[in-house]
Amino acid sequence: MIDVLGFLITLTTYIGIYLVLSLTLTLEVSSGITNFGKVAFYGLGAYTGALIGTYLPLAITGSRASPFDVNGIQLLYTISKSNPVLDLSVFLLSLAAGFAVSALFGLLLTYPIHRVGSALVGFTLLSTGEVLRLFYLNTEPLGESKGFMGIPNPFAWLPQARGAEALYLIIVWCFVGLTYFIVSRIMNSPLGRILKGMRDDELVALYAGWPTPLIKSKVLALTSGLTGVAGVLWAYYFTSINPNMFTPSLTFNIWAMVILGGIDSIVGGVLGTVLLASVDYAARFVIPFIGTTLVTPDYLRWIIVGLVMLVVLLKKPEGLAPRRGGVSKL
Amino acid sequence: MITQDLISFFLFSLLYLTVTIPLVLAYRVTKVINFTVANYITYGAYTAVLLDYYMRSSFGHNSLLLTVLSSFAVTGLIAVLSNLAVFKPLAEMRVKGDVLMIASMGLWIVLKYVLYIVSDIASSAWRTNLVSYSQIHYDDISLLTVRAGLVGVQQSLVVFPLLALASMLILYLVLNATRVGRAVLAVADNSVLASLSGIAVGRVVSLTWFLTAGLTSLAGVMWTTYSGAITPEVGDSLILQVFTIAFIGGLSSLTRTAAGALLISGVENFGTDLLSTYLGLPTSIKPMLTFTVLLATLIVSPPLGVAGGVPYRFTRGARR
Amino acid sequence: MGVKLIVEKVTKRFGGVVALNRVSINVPSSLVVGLIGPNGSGKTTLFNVVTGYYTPDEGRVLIEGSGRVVDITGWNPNRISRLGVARTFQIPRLIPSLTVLENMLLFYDYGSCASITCSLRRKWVDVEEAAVARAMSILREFGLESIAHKRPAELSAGHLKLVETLRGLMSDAKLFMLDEPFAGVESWMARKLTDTIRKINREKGSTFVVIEHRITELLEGVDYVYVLHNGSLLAEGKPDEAVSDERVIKAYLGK
Amino acid sequence: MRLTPASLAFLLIGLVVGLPLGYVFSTTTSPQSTGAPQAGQAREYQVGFTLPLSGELSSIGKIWEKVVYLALDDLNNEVKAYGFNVTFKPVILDDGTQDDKALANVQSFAQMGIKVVIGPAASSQVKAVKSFADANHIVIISPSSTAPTLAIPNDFIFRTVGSDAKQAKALATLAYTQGARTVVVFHRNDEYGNAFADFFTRYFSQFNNTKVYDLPYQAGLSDYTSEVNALASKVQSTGADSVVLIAFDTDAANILAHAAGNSVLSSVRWFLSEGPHGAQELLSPTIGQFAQKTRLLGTRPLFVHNPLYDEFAKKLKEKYGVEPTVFCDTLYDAVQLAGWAILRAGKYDGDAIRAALVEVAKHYYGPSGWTMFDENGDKAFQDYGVWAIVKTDQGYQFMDVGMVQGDSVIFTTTPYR
Repeated sequence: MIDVLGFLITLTTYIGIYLVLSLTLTLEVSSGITNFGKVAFYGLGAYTGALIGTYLPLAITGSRASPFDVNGIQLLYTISKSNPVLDLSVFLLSLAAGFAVSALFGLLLTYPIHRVGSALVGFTLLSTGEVLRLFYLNTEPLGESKGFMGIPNPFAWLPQARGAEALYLIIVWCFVGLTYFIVSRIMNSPLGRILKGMRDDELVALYAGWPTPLIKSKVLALTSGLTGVAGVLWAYYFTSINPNMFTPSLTFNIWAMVILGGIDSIVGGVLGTVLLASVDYAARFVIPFIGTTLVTPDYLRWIIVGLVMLVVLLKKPEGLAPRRGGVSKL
Repeated sequence: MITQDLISFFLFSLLYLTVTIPLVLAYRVTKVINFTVANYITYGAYTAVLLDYYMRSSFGHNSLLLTVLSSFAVTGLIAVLSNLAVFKPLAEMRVKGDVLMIASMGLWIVLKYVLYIVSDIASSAWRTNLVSYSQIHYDDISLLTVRAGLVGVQQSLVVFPLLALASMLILYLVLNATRVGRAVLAVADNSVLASLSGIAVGRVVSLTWFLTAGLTSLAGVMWTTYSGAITPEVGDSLILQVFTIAFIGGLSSLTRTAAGALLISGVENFGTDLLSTYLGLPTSIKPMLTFTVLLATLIVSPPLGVAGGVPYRFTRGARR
Repeated sequence: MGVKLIVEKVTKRFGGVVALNRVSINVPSSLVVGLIGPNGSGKTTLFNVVTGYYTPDEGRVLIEGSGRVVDITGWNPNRISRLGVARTFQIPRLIPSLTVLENMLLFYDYGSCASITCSLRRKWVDVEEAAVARAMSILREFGLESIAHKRPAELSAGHLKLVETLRGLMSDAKLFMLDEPFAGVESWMARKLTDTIRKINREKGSTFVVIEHRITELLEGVDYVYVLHNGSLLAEGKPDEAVSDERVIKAYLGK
Repeated sequence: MRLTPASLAFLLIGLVVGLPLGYVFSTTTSPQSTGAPQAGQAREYQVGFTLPLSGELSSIGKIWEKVVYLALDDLNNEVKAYGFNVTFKPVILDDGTQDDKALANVQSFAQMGIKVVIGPAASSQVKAVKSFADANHIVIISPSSTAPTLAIPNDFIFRTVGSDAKQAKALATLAYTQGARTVVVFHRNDEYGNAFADFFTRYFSQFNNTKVYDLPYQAGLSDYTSEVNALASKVQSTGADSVVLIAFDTDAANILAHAAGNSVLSSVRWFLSEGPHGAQELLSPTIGQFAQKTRLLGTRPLFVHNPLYDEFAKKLKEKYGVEPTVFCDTLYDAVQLAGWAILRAGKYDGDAIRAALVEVAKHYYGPSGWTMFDENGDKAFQDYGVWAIVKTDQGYQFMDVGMVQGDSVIFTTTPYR
């Protein structure tokens, strides 16, 4: 028997986390920030969350165990199962810290890239992501290649696994709602129009009196912070992270979702995300029963994603659900 | 180990030059920040791999000349087709440079995984592992080295200078000695003016795609004589360095690009070794060195014009 | 009410090329001034220096209005724009994805209402209403109501130039710097543009600096003319004087 | 109402989610499913596999897939011979050697009602699925995860291979008995390489007069020139007599090819871990000659001269035309153990199967030897063989040339003259 409820919970959790990424990317793209380094901020958030989620409970309970030892990992499991207050407060603290750290990083990064055009911005952010990954890989307190394990699930103390999953889903979707609110309010405001102007012709926006690099850095700080929170949510959902989870292919995936739906429409981005994430997850229930394995399904999947991106750009640049009307909504 | 570092510095400089000079020229003509450069390198290398397997199993030997010609043709054709299918229609829609770049990203993904599937199928058909292939030896190069009295010299030491030189020579001759080449240069300088003076810009752009992609694929062929394991990741792994070099050159100046190639190659080969030997840093900081150079370039001398940035200064008040 | 523009011995070099060589001009308030010269004489570079695109290598740029003198050398373009300096471009630059109305609104000073917090709290509604009313009244005043909801791609070159000029009014510009306003514009539209410039100049007292590349098509009724050649100021004076200056004729006709 | 893009897209999503659900419903609720046994019908059990068919470990993943089919054929024949009216059916998913995909795979297995999952390959992937598996009582049997940090008792993770700690000891013994005294450990900077190197250092330092220097390199690059140059500098400055290389296949081939062109590195001995064993790239003339020159040796988990292993290798070659690479034997045994444990448990339930698995493993002996688990659910007894690259008439070939027994190494053939 197929477990429909479990299927839906898992699927919607993945979709929720991806939605935060694609919504923030939509805002970035509509402000002219070609963020090819989405994974940098995501990973930073995840690592911040993991750092707090493992070191802090061990420190509070007065244990000297390292979070990378078997002892420490087992202790973390025990704490998360027995101490709901500590478990939840560590999680909430991580969310806040993930936002702060990623936002600050986004703000700092705007300095080197403020004067160059979008191609260089994209490329610089792309390499930033890779450099951060190498940083995690070579930093001992971050677990080097081992990464973190035993990040406490905030609802691990619940007796049934299903209950914990459902509660986590609710948290993820509350945050999706918040992100949607922020992104749509900004995009449908005079600021949204300024951002659009910046994207199309930054010089004109500058001559219109707007300090575009400053606005850009504020937007990037906000979206990076939100992306960082998505990273925290990911880390606590996964309960173990390591540097190799944060490769550029994640960024390209999000880009594909956003392009599919329409490059500057919120609804489009949401649709693209839901569509692609659903196909990805649901495909697991079909692929094993097809029977042939000569062509790796993952390769085929990427080819289709790439082709869909190209077709959308060529034939329907506004995507599945284009943004309707002007910006001004009175 | 200064000699080893010198050798790798020399080889990598040549490799980077072979990729970045055509890249910059292509950008000046096509205005596409082109991710598929990675594919050109990989397809060059994999044409060599497939050909090597076929030649070895059918004839027992393999030739560099044949490999170079087929790599050039295959890659050049792919580039021309991708221009016709993607970049030309997009350019006619007058989209921004960003969209061209994103499209090239999509195309890069497609081409990358097509190659994976091709090498998987070839591997299972020929019952061998082509997804990770051993270093290739070219018999005509062995012959050449023996004739020249260089017995025991690694093939890469011969092939790298040979192909890099050939690439530069072809580029120089085509651009300066032929009419169509001069047309390419004219379009690179100013495409509007060029079209006004009666140059068929469309054909020149197609030719540029063919030529630059073909020349880039030589880097892939060079790679097959150097690396111990050829994988479909070859091109992707060079992207960071290649674009850093191109950005140092501002995507316009060929001399600055060449200087950038030497700089990055030097930083990577000497820098990594020095830091590892004297400061005990791990060699994995190599990409960080490249990235530092990129950041320094962005802060000290941002390539303003071509990259489309705005003139904004964070310093306050009047300044000279 | 217009402002006075003072450019003092400005020099701008690009590599070894001297694009502007100790250029000094002094545009009195509320005049329409022409800036002429052959291709490559430094007209647009001068605009770029005044509006903050480039920082001059030497010299100063000053704006004098309401009895105050402000040294704007090295300021960022957005700050100079907020001071009341509006410019247009040789090839009109409007935001393609925004309508004419929205393009106008982009130049309105929303102040703190353009901040992220204000957007989240939707505190901008009143200001937006005022801005739209203002933009519509400007468009109406110049008979452009009908194109308010069109996108730039649907407009003629003349309309683009017109909108580009008018959007300066959204930010209360006191100094307009127009880069070849008549290039590629049909003659009836050119007349309309001239009328518009005159009207703004008359009613608001704004100062205009207008680049014109062809000496013969110089704007009717320009009050004063500066002639640039090879980055230096060649001549200045009343239009007919300047045009008949033999150095100017030489610069235009021969080597 | 006209069809808006939004409603169109929702329709699409509905189809995308609904179709596979419907499909699986129809297949899993059909009589042959894991549900109630039907008279006369063979009862079918599904076993989940999450294999690295793409990504970094794809070259061995492709061979593993064949091993899975071989093992299931053997298992099904065997249980039939015992008179059980059951068949085992594989459900194979690719995880791209990525952690998040491994978890998503295990989650979808759980939702399909599958209680036993074989794989994932890498330790980081096992870590990623551990929390979910423990919470949902899914038995995970990894044939190749060797990270010591996963040696946790009372969980749902089993490993049919010994931890790297044991192999590190074997490699240290091999290196020492071969005369190595000052070694540079050149290893992947990842979970596998770092843990292996740590243990190697620990054991090798216990011998007299030994010195160990540690040099990690970034894994996953497509070239290792500067890394090899740094290694040469290190060997020269420390006066090392041997290099210990802890690597996978592609990186090892690359490193050895560059080392072959380096005079310093060609004049020291080389000792390798099990990762590169079986990789075709290592049989190129460049590396083959280098191996002869440096008398290259490696260890790998293997019970040398185990007739079951030879039989397994022969069958694999006959049926699928491939040579078994590293961890093929442990994968084969993982499949067998899973099958017998399901039968012994009597019901398809995670807890029951876990308990049964421990018992079954005590009495099973396969290509990888005796499979008994220790208290952490890892293989309790692991033997290690010594491999070399030898020159034959068909070019260079891998050969198992001996075994490590406690503190000594027994050679069955002399690989290098």
